[in-house]
Amino acid sequence: MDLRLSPEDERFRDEVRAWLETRLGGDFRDLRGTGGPGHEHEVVEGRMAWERELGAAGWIGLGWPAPSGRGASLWRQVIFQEEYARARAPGRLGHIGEHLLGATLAALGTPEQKERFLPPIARGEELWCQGSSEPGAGSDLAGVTTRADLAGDAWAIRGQKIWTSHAHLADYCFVLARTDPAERRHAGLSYLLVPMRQPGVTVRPIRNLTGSAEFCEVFFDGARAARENVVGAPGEGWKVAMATLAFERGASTLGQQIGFASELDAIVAAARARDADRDPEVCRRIADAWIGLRVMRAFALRVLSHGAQGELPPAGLGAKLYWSTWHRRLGELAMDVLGPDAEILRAPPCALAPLQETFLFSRADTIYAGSSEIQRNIIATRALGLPR
Amino acid sequence: MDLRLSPEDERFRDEVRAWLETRLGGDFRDLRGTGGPGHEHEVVEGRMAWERELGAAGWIGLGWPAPSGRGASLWRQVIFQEEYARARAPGRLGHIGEHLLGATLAALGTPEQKERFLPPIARGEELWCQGSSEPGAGSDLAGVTTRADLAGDAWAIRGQKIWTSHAHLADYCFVLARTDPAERRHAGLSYLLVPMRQPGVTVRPIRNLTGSAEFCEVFFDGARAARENVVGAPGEGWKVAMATLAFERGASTLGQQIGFASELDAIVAAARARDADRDPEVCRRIADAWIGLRVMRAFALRVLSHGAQGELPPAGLGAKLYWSTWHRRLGELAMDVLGPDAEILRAPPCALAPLQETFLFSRADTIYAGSSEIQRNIIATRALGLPR
Amino acid sequence: MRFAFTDEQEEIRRQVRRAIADGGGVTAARRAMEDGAGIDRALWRRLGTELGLAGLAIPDVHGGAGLGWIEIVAVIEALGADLACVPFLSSACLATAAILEAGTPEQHAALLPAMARGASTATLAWLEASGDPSPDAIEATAHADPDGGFVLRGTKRFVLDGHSADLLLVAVRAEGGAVALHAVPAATPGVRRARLPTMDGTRAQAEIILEDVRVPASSRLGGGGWHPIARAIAKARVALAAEQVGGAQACLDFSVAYAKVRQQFGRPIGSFQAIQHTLADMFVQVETARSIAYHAAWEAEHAPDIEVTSAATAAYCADAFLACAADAIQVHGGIGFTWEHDAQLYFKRARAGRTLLGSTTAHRDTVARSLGLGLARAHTDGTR
Amino acid sequence: MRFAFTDEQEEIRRQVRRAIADGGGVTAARRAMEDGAGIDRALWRRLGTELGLAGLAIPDVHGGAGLGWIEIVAVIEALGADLACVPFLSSACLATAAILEAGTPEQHAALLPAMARGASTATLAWLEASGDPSPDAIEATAHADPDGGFVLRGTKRFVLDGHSADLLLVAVRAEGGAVALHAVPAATPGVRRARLPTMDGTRAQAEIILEDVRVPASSRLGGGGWHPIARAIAKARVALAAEQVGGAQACLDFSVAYAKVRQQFGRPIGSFQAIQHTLADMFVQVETARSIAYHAAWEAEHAPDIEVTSAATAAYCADAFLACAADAIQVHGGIGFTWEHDAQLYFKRARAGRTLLGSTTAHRDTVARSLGLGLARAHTDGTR
Repeated sequence: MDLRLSPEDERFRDEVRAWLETRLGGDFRDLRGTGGPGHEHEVVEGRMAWERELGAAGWIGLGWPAPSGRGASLWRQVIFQEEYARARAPGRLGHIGEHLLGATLAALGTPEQKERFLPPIARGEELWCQGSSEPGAGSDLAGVTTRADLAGDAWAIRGQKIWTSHAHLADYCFVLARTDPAERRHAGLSYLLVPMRQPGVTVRPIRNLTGSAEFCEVFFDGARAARENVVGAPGEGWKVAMATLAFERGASTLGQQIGFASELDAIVAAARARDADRDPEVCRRIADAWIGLRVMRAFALRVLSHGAQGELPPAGLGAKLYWSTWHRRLGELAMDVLGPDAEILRAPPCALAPLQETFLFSRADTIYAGSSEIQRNIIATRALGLPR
Repeated sequence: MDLRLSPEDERFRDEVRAWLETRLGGDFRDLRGTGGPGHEHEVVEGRMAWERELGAAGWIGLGWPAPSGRGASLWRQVIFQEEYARARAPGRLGHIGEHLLGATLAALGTPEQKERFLPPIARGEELWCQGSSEPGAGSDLAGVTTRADLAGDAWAIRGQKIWTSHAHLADYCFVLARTDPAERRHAGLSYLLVPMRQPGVTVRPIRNLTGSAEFCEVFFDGARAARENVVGAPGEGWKVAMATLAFERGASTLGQQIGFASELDAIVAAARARDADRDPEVCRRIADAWIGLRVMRAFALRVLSHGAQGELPPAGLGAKLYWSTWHRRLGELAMDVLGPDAEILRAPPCALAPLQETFLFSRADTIYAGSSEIQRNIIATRALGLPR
Repeated sequence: MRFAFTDEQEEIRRQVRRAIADGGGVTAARRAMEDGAGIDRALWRRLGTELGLAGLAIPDVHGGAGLGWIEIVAVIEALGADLACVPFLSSACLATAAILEAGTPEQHAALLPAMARGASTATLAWLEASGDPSPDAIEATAHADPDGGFVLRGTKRFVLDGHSADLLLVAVRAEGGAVALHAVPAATPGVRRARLPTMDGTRAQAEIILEDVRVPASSRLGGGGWHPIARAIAKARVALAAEQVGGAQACLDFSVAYAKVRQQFGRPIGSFQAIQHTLADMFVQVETARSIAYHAAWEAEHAPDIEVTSAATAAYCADAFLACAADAIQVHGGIGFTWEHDAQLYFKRARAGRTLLGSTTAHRDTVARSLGLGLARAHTDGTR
Repeated sequence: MRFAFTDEQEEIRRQVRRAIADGGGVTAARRAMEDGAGIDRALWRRLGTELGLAGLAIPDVHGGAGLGWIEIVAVIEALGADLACVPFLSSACLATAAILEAGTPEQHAALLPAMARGASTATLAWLEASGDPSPDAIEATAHADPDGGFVLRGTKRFVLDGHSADLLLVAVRAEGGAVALHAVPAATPGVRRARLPTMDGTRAQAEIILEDVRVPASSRLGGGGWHPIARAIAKARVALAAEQVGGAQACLDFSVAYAKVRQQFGRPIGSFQAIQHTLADMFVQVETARSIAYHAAWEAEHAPDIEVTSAATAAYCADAFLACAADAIQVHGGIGFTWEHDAQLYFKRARAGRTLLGSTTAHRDTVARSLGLGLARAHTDGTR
């Protein structure tokens, strides 16, 4: 057991930190702390420019092999994420393209697909969104009803996707669609790469309980995708989609924890400012939250350490359930620390202070990207081998 | 809404109280506080004599119609239970005969069965036990495999029952057995009244985690029950067993709460004696326990008030889940109040102080008489009408 | 012994439910929230004046219905179920109880008739910046004026419906350090008020600044002291608890309904044990909360001291509502998290309940003190 | 960066597991509990002496294996899985760390070799009647004797394996109010000890009464002070946490195994979502607890100050084990509640962990103080 990074990795950390300091001290100064879950609507133009800045400096696709990426080790990816979060650099608009679609293509794409799609992602020039969930198929992806029919050289897509982040900004969407209507459930699905800027694509933002619009609905009404832009074989979309889901648990988790830590810092500060820390119960709840952060960090390091030597271990299946539950409880703690002022907004009807935002938005954490119920199902069957 | 009792009922309360004071001041003095869940092994001979004393005074079968009972109203039954508990009168050995079998026979028995079995129960002379669960059918009563075959004028019973309280003392057992092996699950079961003191019945106590033996296993190996001693029609035992289960939620719940209150009093006293009440978190957990007791009382009154006008309302389905969860938490609170002394016994290997007993035994509360999981299933389907 | 509403009480509830439904139900509450009014005046005209809710607990000699806290609870449960944006809790419960408890017969006669008609609403302004519900936290003052009246100074916060009430009942620290209550028309010179935007947009709060507000001697309700105010607050906490029961029941109802129709994995989600057990836990919370709230209503009407009952009930029902509202979102999944779905309105209403009329923590501490536990803290007559 | 045991460490674990299994596993622990010995001497001979666990963390110059806290954690997790009744936590972790932290090189040479051989066991006697783990609670005293030695007086309680240890390390209040640690052979005149019967019969505790116990000057370990003792306790808490991980994993394992075979309603109970979700929650607790325990082991070996790490780890792992043990009983239903089933042994062991080596509440308070929260209380050098 050795929890130290190598001197070379530490030098890499210095390099990342220096770059972020410089760039976020200049033109992009105002972007610090913007974006991220619950804040995706903020300073979108500036953050798109920032994506290109990241791309030009070679920070996107760090772990991809050359030529698109730098082939960096998992620990260097972690270091980048940590420093990125520590610098309060803006929430990534390119996350889905880089970490979901990019990772999926790198593993399962054709050489032509990699050549066409990875470089613009790595340059921060093309943004992606994810077309998986549907109104009738939230947790149940196999229930997808969006249809794609081959008409000449292109797939014609008809259906509706929901809970799609960045759909109004994205250039492309990866869409899970039913290409063989004769098959049911997991069979007959395909994983298509669909341009968003074309007739037949309509995006409608969904306002969430914080008052802002984090997610969108996307309506496909005869939108086209080139015949060759299917990942994996037609009819094997389920397998590809499951691979994409697996990439959701990656190096970004340690960066996320740095964001959590700064939320906890704000709670500690509020507790001290309001004398709420004279109450031992409040102090212990804060201590529990802090312990939870330590747990998350140790857990992530342990899982990633195994992952660096091959497959992610089954323990990793518990990460989402743990952090989402922790974060929801953190939001409740924040409100209790604020006392009756927890109720008072900055402005009507829903200008939320950051801790209020944490409280409200954290209710989504146990729902999106596989609800807590689904997470437990997955653990029970995959990690524990319990019968269905 | 009127939460007062009538003056006549209050006089009845005085009568009960006076009787208990007198009798528990005399020969039965040493029985105070003995018996009850977790303590069923205590002073058994004395408590059997006490049962006869209760019977002679007409306190058993209070709600049954004459001649076996007094036809007392539900509220008078509640009053009796409350005063009984308040006087710390001994845990009832006759509970199963009176409240489960008696109530079942009163509703579904033949005139001959009532005449044969109710009077000795009411006199406190015959004790009953319950043969429902089996090693392979704990929560799943329909999975019963004990067989009863008609051989001439009697049923011959073969099989094993488990979690049977008082089996080593009981004169009779009501046994759910499969009388039609061709039928499966709920069909083909019968509800038989089986004498315990006969060849072919073996009782083995089960030691539980408190070190005492609360429950027994009962082995039937060709034991006999008279042909006519089946309640309901042969093959309709499931319906009868379900009726018996329903009687488990009755007037005794308010008496039980008085026992809970005295456990809470002991915790309050321990907290003060150990200065544990200087910790606001401990104080609030005690306050929550006290609030829970108030909730239970209001809940029971409300449910019984509806019950007094006919059927128990669906709300009543939540009672077991609530009190068992509350009680389990009370045990945990007790341990935390005791600090490191919670660990120290009166004597090895398992002489437990009362609060330790509460802690350990309360783990059974969420398991026996329908586990918490089963309770939630029942609420979901019966009270909320959710699909199976 | 009868633990149920009478037929008459059930009939009032039915009328209230019908009036709310006619007025648009939760949709009307959403409108009142989104248009920033914070009060549904049309609905209050119907409920308060025409159905007599404004004067439900006001004696009939003053033009009210002459009913009591059992009817208050019966009615407010129905209001809570649809999040009705009306000043029932602030005016018909809290302020009415305060005037009845603290005021003289003459003051009753002067203040209550207009309230009973629904022509005037009132509220109690007692909390200040700390939000501490105890009388020790009252810093606003009343100083005797040479002309025989008083001058009020200070800032009140978290005042329910404080932006719209016509009459403010202001708790102040009077001569000698005792607490006193003054009835101050909101239009009195020196009274400045600002609506505080709230996360729960269906219930308004305000800050009230008293800048040398001159009031006549008769504005002081009764002989002063904290006890009548405490009793009024305790009764209002019981009403709030019952309102929360209504909200929790609504969360359970729409969640059960959704679970029966929403399909995932080819089955209604209500057939999955995880969802069933969540809904079963909600059911137990709703039914237990209802039981303690009804019981407390009876005590509010009949028991000499309800401080502990009220605190216990308030803590329990606030928690039950919040748990049910949170579970309702989880059961609904993504859709429950949207602005358009009503689940968020209940969730925010429930969240606000953790501190409204005192925090649930303060309530538990009240219970703990009553058990003789060591949290000794003076909560007697509020005198400094 | 490598967050895993080395092959050598895994090999030690395998040997330990094999030795425990050969010795009867949990059945042996049950026997040690039921026969009242509270220690499985045969197993300790095998583990402590033959496999070298007694001296695992003792430097090789003193006859030990010269390994450290990462190996301690690797090994004790295996001991915890089978509830092995051996004085590893008390002697090889707690007392060994205390001697190493507090003693001089001469004292190391005098005390450690016998312990490394397994010929002698030791324990730390630091808690007293209050059970308060802070140094402020130490009332036992050491007074200088005219002949150059000391006289010890006082009563120690909750002493792990205190009935069987050959050497007692007794924390006392010395001259000037500072805390000091004395190494006292249990056979010293004036030392009376009584085994305290414990609910967790697999782990013994004792009360130790010191009646004018005369000890030489050399019995005082090093220069005195609370810090070395605190560091030893902190390291032992990490070991205990890892032991609890082993116990929690065992609870999960036998519960999963049972859920796969036990049939109800015609299906294995492990196919019911309610059981699946309970087991999934146990899985997350086990894996998270293991992660923080391993991380703490590394810190115990490499970090300059581990008080907060250790407190955080101890609180988390104790809770995780208790939750898993309680859930194990619930998953098993009636059978899990019987004396014969092992679930109760784990449940009682886990319960004891809430206060062993300091309560989980005290641990949380330690963490809170480290965050600058207002629970200010002197926890510095223990000097009065």
